[in-house]
Amino acid sequence: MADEKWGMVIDVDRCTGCQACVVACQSENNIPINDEGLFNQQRANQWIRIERTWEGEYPDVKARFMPVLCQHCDDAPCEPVCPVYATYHNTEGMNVQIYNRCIGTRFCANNCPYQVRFFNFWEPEWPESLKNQLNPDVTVRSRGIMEKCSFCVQRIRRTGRNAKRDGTVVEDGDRALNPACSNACPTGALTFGNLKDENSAVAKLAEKEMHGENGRGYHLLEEMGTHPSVIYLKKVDPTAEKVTEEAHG
Amino acid sequence: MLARRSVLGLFKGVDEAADALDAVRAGGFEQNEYEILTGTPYPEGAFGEEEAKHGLYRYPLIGAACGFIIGLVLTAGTQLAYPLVTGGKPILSIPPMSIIMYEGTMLGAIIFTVIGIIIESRLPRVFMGAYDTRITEGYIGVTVTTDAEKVGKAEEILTGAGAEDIKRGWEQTDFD
Amino acid sequence: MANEATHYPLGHAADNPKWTSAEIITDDLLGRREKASKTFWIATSVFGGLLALGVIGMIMRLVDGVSDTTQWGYTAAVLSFMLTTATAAPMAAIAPRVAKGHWRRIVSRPAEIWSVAGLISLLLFIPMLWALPSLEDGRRSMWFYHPGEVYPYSPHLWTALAIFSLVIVGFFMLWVSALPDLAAIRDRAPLGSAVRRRYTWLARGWVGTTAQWDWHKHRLGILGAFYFIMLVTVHFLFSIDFLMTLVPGWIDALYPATHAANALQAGLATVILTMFFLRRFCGYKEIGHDQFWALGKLMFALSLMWFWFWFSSFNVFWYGKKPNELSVLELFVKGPYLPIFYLTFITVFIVPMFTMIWNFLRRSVWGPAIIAVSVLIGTFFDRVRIYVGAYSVSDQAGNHEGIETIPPTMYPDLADVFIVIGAIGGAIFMYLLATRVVPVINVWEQKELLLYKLHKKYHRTVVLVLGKPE
Amino acid sequence: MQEYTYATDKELNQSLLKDVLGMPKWWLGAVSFLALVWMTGIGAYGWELNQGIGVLGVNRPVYWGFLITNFVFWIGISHAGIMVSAILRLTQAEWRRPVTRAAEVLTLFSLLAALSNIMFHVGRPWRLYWVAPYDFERGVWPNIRSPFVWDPSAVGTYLIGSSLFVYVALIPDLAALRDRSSGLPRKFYAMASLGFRGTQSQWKLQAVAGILLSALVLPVFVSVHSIVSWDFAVSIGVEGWHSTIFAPYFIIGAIHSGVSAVAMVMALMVWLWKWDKYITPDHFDAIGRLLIIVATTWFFFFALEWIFALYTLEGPELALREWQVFRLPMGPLFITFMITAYFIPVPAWLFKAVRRSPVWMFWTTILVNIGMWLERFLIIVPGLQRRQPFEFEWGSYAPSIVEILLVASTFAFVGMGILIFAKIFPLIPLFDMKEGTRLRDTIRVGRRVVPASIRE
Repeated sequence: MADEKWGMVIDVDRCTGCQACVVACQSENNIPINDEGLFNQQRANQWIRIERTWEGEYPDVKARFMPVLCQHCDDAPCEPVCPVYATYHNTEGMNVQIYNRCIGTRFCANNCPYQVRFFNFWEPEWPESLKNQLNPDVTVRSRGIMEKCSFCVQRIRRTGRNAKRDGTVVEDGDRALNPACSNACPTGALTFGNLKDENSAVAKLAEKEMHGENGRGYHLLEEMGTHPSVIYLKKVDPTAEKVTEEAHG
Repeated sequence: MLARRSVLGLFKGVDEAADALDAVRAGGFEQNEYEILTGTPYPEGAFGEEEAKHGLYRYPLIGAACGFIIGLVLTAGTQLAYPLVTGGKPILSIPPMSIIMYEGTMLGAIIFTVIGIIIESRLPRVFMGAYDTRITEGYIGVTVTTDAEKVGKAEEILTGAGAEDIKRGWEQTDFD
Repeated sequence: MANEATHYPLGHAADNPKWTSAEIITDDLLGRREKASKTFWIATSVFGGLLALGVIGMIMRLVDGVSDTTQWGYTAAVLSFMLTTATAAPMAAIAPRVAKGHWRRIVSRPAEIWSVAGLISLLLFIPMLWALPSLEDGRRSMWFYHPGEVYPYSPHLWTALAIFSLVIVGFFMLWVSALPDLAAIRDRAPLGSAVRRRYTWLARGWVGTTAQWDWHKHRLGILGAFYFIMLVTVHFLFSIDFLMTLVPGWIDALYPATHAANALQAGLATVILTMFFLRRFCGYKEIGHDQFWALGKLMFALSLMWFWFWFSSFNVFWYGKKPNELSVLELFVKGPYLPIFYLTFITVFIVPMFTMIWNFLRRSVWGPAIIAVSVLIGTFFDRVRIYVGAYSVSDQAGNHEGIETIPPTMYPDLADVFIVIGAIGGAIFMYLLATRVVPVINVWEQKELLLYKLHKKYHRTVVLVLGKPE
Repeated sequence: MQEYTYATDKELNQSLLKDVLGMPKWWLGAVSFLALVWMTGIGAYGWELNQGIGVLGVNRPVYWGFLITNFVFWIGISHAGIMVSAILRLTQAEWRRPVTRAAEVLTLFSLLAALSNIMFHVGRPWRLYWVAPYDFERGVWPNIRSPFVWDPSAVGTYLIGSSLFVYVALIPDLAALRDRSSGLPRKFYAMASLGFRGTQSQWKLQAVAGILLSALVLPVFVSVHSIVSWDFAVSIGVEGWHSTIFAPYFIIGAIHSGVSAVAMVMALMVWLWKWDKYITPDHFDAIGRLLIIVATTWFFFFALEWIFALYTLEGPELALREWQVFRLPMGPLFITFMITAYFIPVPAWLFKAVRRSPVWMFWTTILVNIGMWLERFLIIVPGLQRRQPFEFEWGSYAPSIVEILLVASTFAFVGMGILIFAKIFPLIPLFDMKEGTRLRDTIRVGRRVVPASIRE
């Protein structure tokens, strides 16, 4: 058993809905450009997306934003339904997708309550100018297979390798370790780290907000019993209950 | 494999065939030497023939056992040989295993049953022996398969019993 | 080759070879009915005593009051056991009658008589009406009741109506099916005797005109269908309103159907056991291997069905792993009632399947009888497991998410034991009394069989010829 | 009450083998037309393989569409065939004789059609064999916890079982064909009939096999559709799928649509091959009565499913149901489904005249199958469109031309298969019919002659 359990804390209170995380994720993970056509076909791939909800009645309407990415559930509904083990739970608490094992039944996508699994309906394409921008550490997924947020596993692996090479340890909050989204977030709403080591920022936050008194922490769709590795912190202002209620669905 | 000859008498009615069968029996032929050929099943014993014995019920049981074991080995084996955790389910998940073992059991039972039917009804049969296509037109055939020298006697008996037609054929003993 | 078949002296199948004419059948069966043995009366009084014991138990229970639902688990369990066995038993007469199976004729009456035990269910049901917690506490209800509404469609009203009409239909069906026999008894009784007067009243001027027989046939068909529908309805309503709504988070769309399916199995077991007693102790040797064979096959199919229904629910819950579903599994299967669950699983599924798969056991008399006992025991404990478990859940109010705390195993107290014994004994008591009123073997169906079932020579063998009117 | 046709064996042979040894005029035209439709579908599949799943109408979040609907539909149809023939064999119902084989053949081809839907559906069909446990050297195994591994095991068992079932019952008729045909066909039939001669022991085994295989196939048939239903029921991700009732509900629905399909095929047999002498109004009457019971049981389970959907009182569930019933485009489809699957056929079947008329039975059963196809669609797609919980993920779905062609091709394939089968083998079991003529009898009760049948 590895001594990592990667997790994330998302502070909805800090999210401004700027979509920087979305863009960062697209460029980091070689996600095809979601052009208008793909959106019209409802086949856009966004490993992380911003859910926007309107709160209140006109004229005093507030927009609420909530980044939604793969929750890396401990009891992930998407895993057991794959006939070929193309997705499973690895020892570091991550829900991983094996691209070249996938046969594209799309069962996992149906069974994901958070809808964070994406299917490659077409062969991915990039304009000529962007060909050299592709990340060499990330597979370009061919058509007919599923893909999803990997917590930027390539970054985790790289830092791990380097640390082993230099005989150091991967320290918490290392920008080389953090996934692209959390690095890109201007307000630092996304905190990433190892939930297993108590003095990591993410573990402290999780402990304080989930178990401390008047903590703001909750999981998305808790009643599904999926036990996600991603923790959300609800807004602090007193009118925020509605948002979290909506988030609960 | 000593070569045997077989002779066939064709009869129109059930009762004639039954009489002919009695005559054949009276003629001192063994039970394994005469048979009744019909184009359709008749109620058992309609010709006063001996009850047909068969051991078909063994086969599905053997098959079920084999299928169950194969199912068990496949389900348990694959999970242990490739122990990936999915959705927090145990490595040996009983409900899914039971489903596949069930299918294996039924498959084994069915396949073995069919094999059993084919073996027990002495098929496939390469040498038809004395046979007539009119049997599938409602005629009833009484065939005697015996050593070459006794065939004549059998033929006389059948003609004596008023066979419409007599056919001769040759064949080997059955495969057993 | 439409040659007329003729009687052939051969005791094929079950029927009494002596039964060659209608008169003989009537004399034989009704004659046997008229002289009741001493042991019969002893047995009757014993079971009557048990019924009295049950009444005592019920009084003890009522003294404690109806406010505490958890006390009524065992009463609910035995009530549903009644609905599952005695009340479902007549299906063994109705279904083959629809399918026109000739073998049924001798078992149809023993099965139908069980409908009189519905009276016990009715008596048991009345206190349950008050024991059931009201919907005001925000308990979920299939009637979509919202607290504070003036709302006539309460579970109490509808379930009560359903059970009541089920019992009525049962009695009526028994009476209609017995009419010709009642008339026969009337005609055998000496003029002016009390028996004659009673049965003249019961037989309602039945003389057996074609019109009457026609009416009879259609009424039987309609009543049978109606009885089946009411049975399913009762199981549907009872298993939701008096069981499922008590367990927060238990959303199992299949369970009402499972409840009814179990009832078919247990009802069949009841009939098999009845047949066995009639044959073994009451000298009705005519109930023969054919009947046990046919019902044994049915029992095999139904035990497979039990597993299938159970697994359909279990697999979905086990795989889904939603918290509320896991808590339901924890309560009924994994948790405090695990041993009882194992017992049920073995006696209701494993044992019947692995025995009834053998033809020689199906054809025997002992085989199906033993299986019937095993199934009845298993079904009883299954009901205990579900109902006692459900009634012991205390936090029905408000939350629909799931059970907060799994309650511990509830053991019966003296009153519970009395009620259980009394209910079962009372049902048998009713049955025994009923056999004094209507003949326990269906005389007219036996006479009818005389016309349609016979043996004839077919060339060198003897075959059975079964007539199929319309 | 059965009307009797006391045909001699000779007449039976002639009339039943006429179209096997010869060829009806319409046959070539019909088969080539169906083949054309089928090939069009295959062409569309080629396009899909070349371009990717994108050419289908499925999208995110509606990942499953017409093809899975069609898969469930054909699995459902495949159920009645074996069920009808097996149950009728076990209950020794005399009227089964002319219809059993047609029903079984329907099962075979609809199963193949269902499997082809999976080929059409998955993203990388050329990797589909990865579902099988074959990879011993690398030790990479399928995940037996997935319903998509239960499916092949069950459907495979069912396919093998039912084909063997058909073959065993076919052997005596192959022998009859061997005796009638000549030349190359004769060689084929002689080979296939394994030298069957019709000795009494062979016939006895034939009878035992009928019972034994029926008893073995029935439990498989129950398991197959239960497992198919669990493809949906075990998943908590989709609103309205996660219901315990799915297994029995799918089974009874499958029987409903399947028995209707059998009745439809019977009507076609009367119409195409003019076999009204063997498939009489009594047969339609009997299957009509059966259908009333089946349909009503199905309706009971349908009601249960709905009652419990509302019983949950959960926002998403209620929103889904509202979407299914009251909104375009699902609403009209739902109404059509209810009317065609139950509210037109069942009241119609209550009339003896309707039950006894092949034409009426043909059209009513067609309606049932339209309704049942829509039922599957309404179970699968609206749930996937997920009105909840993330409002930004509502989906819509419209089938693409490719999907429509593929669906059409499966129907053409089944029709073609049955026609070709009927050209090579007798679609009405010869020896069974002959036995029927022998086991018919009558009992005279007073002035009335009651039809009777001989039991051993």
